[in-house]
Amino acid sequence: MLKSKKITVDFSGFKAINELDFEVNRNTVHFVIGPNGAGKTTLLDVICGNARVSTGKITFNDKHDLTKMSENEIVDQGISRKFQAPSVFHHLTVYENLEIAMKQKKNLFSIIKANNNQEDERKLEDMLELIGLTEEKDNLAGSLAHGQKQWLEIAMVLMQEPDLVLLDEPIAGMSKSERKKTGELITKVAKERAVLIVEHDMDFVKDYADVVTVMHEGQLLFEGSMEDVQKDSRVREVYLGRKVD
Amino acid sequence: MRKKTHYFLLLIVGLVFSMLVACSAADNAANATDPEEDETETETEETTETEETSSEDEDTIKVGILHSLSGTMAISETSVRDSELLAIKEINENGGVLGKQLEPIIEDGASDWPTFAEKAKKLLQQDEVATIFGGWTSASRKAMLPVVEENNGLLWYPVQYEGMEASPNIFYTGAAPNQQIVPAVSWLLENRGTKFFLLGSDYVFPRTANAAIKAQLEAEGGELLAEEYTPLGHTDYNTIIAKIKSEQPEVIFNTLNGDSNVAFFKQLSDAGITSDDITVLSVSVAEEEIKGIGADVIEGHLTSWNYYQTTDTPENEEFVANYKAEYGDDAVTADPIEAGYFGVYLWAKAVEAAGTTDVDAVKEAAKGIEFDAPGGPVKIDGDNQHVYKTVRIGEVRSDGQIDELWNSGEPLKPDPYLEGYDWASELSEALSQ
Amino acid sequence: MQKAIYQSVFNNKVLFTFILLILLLAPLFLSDFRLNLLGKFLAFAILAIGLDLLWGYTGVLSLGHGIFFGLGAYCMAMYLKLEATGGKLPDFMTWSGMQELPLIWLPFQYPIVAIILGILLPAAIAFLLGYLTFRNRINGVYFTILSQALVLVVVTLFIGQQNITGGTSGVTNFETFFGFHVNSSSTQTVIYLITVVVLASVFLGCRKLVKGRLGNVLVGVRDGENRMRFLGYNPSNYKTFVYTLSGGLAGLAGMLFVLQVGIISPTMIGIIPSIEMVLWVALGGRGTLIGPVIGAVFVNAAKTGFSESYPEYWTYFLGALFVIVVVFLPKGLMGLVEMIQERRRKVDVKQSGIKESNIKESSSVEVEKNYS
Amino acid sequence: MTQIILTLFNGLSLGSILLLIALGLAITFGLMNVINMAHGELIMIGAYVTYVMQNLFLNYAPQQYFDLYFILSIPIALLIAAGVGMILEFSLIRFLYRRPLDSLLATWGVGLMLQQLARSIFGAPNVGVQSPSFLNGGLEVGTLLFPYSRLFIIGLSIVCLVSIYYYFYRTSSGRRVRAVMQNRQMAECLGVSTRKVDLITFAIGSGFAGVAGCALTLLGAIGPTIGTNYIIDAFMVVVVGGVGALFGAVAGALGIGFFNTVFEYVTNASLGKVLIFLLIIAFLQWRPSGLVTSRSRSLD
Repeated sequence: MLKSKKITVDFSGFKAINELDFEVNRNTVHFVIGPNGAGKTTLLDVICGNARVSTGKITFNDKHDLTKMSENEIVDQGISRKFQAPSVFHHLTVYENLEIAMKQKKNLFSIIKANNNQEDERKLEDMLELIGLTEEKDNLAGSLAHGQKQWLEIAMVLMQEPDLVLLDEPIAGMSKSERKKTGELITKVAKERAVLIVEHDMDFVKDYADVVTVMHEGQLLFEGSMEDVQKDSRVREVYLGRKVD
Repeated sequence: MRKKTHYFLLLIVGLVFSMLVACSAADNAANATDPEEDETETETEETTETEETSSEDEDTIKVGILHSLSGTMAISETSVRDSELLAIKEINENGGVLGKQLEPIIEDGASDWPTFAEKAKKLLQQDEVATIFGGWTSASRKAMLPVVEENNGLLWYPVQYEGMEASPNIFYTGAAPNQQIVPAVSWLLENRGTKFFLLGSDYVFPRTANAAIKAQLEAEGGELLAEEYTPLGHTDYNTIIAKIKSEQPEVIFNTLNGDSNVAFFKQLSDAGITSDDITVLSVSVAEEEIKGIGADVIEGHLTSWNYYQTTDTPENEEFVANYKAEYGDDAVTADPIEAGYFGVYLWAKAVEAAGTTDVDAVKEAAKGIEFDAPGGPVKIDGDNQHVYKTVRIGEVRSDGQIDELWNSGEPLKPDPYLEGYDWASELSEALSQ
Repeated sequence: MQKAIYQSVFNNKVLFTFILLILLLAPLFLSDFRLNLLGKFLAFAILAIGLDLLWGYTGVLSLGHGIFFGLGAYCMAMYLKLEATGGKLPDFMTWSGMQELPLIWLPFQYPIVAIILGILLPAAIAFLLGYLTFRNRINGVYFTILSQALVLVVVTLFIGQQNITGGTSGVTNFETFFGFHVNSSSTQTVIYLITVVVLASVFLGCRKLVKGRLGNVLVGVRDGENRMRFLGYNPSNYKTFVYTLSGGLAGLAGMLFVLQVGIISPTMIGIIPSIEMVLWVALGGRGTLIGPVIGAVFVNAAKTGFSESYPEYWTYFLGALFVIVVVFLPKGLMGLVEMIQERRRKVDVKQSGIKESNIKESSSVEVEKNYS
Repeated sequence: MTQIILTLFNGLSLGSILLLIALGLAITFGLMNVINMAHGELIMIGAYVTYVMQNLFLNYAPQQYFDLYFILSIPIALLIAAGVGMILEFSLIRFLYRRPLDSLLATWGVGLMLQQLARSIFGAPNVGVQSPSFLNGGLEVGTLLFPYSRLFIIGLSIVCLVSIYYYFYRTSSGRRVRAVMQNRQMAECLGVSTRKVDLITFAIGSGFAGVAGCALTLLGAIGPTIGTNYIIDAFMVVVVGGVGALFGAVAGALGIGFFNTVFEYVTNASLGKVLIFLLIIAFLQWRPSGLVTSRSRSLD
């Protein structure tokens, strides 16, 4: 559903991504791994509009060119992203955080008139249930523990009911049990949509990946299942002598 | 965390308290009797003591003094307040007015015109003062005008201004245009040259003054080379000076205001133009401003006023001595300071003549009242409530004082609408409609 | 949690009704002069609410609200002046050699048009400026500095165009308003009451706005503008909207100001008044609606009080107030009240034995995080 | 032809004044992201230092050494303004890092108090400073006259620029400053005392305001409100130049100086101001973050 054609991202001379061809399919959990500086986060940035390509094209559902759209238009197309550092709104309650994230018309006048119907209420309650924050729903998001913030943010991404979810290191800073819970959440989510995840934790990748892409120096090095990746010699070479954290 | 909160709380309580004190002090000043504020600190009681006496008090007459004591105009206006207070003190020492002591109530106009209106209202309505001495800028006068007319109060305004006004409730003790600008232009045409360059700050006085000057130049054979305005507070005169150089005027008629004068004269002198090359005549630069400009760069240039510290009258000798005794040896006197000073005396004489402080009676009695002011004899013109004054053109000396080059010989009748000049007929006709 | 506290204390309907009642009854126990002052402060409060929507809720600091205030005020003043001169040229125009009424004065012969323009004109200019700056994602700090430069430019322009605006003297000396004598005590009382009613409606209207989802979205824009983009919002639209709204409110405040004070001049719209407006909001408490109202009345009452008794020290005091409020009390007086509330809560919580960590954490986050 | 040269020179001269007053800001605002509205009052301090030095020399030094007062004033103004800046940083600014808008408001309050303090000490009226005799007159080239005071200011701004450049890019202490400003945590890990660096950097920025104040006594009024006349122009320079870039500040100052002179010459001073502002707005449509920008990937 998402295709990139020969995209290049240039940070004042440094090519973070170099003529990358890349594809994400429906209903898959797609991991992107690679050493630091391989261009993983930049790839997510380009897809969601946070960075601009200098050449190339990214199409979504075969029709829209994302490189020409602003961030919020890309979200409208059904792509939403979770950033590396949790960035929930500390001065809003958990419930309000979800409420503004919810799929709805997000232009000014609809927001002024906005009022939850029963359907919306149900969705919000369900989501709270899913991430286990029902009790905290009227607390300020700033008061949550780190792991809870991560979930809240994942929940905010899901509230947008996107077709493609972009996650940047979703389990960073989580305990083992929290990781497991997150992994299960991801699997569940991927039943209806595609999930593209940048992750360093190889065990996590092994447990939940459908497809793994290995990036290196802004280019696609290898793509396949986790087992294939582990067998591939080039991948080893890239990682050799480097710590995989 | 807990400790911090305590600290905050303490701070705020202190803050709120000081506010309350301030507010209640204000209320005290305004004779408000609010039971809640009876436990005000003794300190505030003391400071407002002088203002606490009620308006029914038999022994004193309240007069308001309303100048900017803060903000940009404070520079000029505080010294006028000082001279008015000096006059009040002298009058009180000589037995007061109608046997009563004058009690000044001082308010701050804060260089903000709506504040002038507000404070004038306060003085007239709350304090019920017999008259107000105050204002400097035309804007502050215009702001007070509806208030004094509405409340039938009195205002004595001490500064030269652009004319075109004669409110029944204002006495104008500064120069009207025909007592400063018109004679200066005639004198310059006769003595210094006919090619004029008009330079002013971009506001009411310079623009109106220059409109009149242009008409006068045309009538009296002068040549207008250019007319330039700079925003108030402008600091870079390079470009203006470049224009001056290319126009090569003989005379620059300068209506710049405030700080801009300093920048202009310094940069003019840097550009190698001295008073020998081009004469600059200023109408807003007096002794006080020269201190800030530096006498070295303005030496030899001219000014036009009704009074200088050097003006040779016995009254002035005494005035300057008293002023210095009161406010220090460094203090200098200047035209508006003198106008503020004799304004108080004119009012006092009018009240004595009327036998009451009633505004209408005082106005009636004031017609034709004369006084020997430091700058020479002055007389109130009954027609327009301006003052007959002597015009004096002076040259700045190296010590910052001004030497008189020429004077009009006798006090000139004020003519705020320039009705006595043919060339200004169009201007005054438009107004008399 | 804090929201809940606000709701219990400050959005209390009883309290609101009580304050409104006192304000409505003020003419009975205040002298004309004091009532006039209070009316002026309340007009300022309207502006403060608008400014707070922009700064407290949306995180955009404008140091140029004097302009919008001034535009509204000038619109009203032009009408009043034309009514006072009875259709003749205002005096300052004749001196400046104008032969007939300039085109831009013509619409202001009609009071209704003047009132509508008094709101629309500032709003339109705010919209234009907001659109141009926010669209380009000009950094918040840049916007603030630009807004200040704008003040300088507009004041210069107003002073320079003496034949149209009256220059430094501004526009003053009015007589009637809808045929009523504008300075008479009864007219002033009516205008005061109108001000109170307008303030109350503005307050309620804005409260409805910020209590709804819009309020949350604005806070989102304030705290994480980019994050909002990735939730599918276009923050510049929201910023422009709030800027426009607050510009309109400032214009409204300006009109009420002129009616009560009887003069508008460029000093009232300059840099210093514009920054003082920000202080009203900061002192009262940004991000609350009642805070700016309290702040506006409080600061101006203090200013009047102080400058009546100690004019020389007002500047020191004003400066110190700025420093203290910004550094130690970023949430203003409302934050103080909140702090007291919270302390009381803490005690309650301890007693009932529920773990305290949440609240503690939330308050520490509050202190660290800020609105800049 | 002479007109063109003169306009160019005037533009350069105005630009150099703007640069001199904006240099300090480029450091405090550009590097530290502190909006110091009291910058104007630091300029005022520099100006009053010159005034005090002049009086000291008038009263205590032999007549023939009088001109030296001005030369001596420059380093002393630098030190005193830097000292005031340090006090300011220590007592106030350090609470406000990462809160740029709050720093703006708080320092505005400080500025007000400093102004009133100057009024209390030196009185409300302007004070006069006599230019040193070696700066009187000007350099004559054909029919053109370039005032020495203007040339001096151009020279002074170049000296200041070079020394700032040298400090930040050629000394180890300057490198530390840049390291802290670029990555605070990392620098801290490497053992750089960020508190000390903040303090020093702010002091340097303030010190150059003092130097600017000293130079301004050659041109205009010295009074409590001297700073307010310049502060907004100075901020405009930094905004146009781009935050955090010395080169940007230079380009911004010269650009604004030049266009301002041209506009003023062609129209008049009031309109020139308006045109400059419109030009800046238009410019920011094209380069929203100023002339020189650095791209970063972080999300706010």
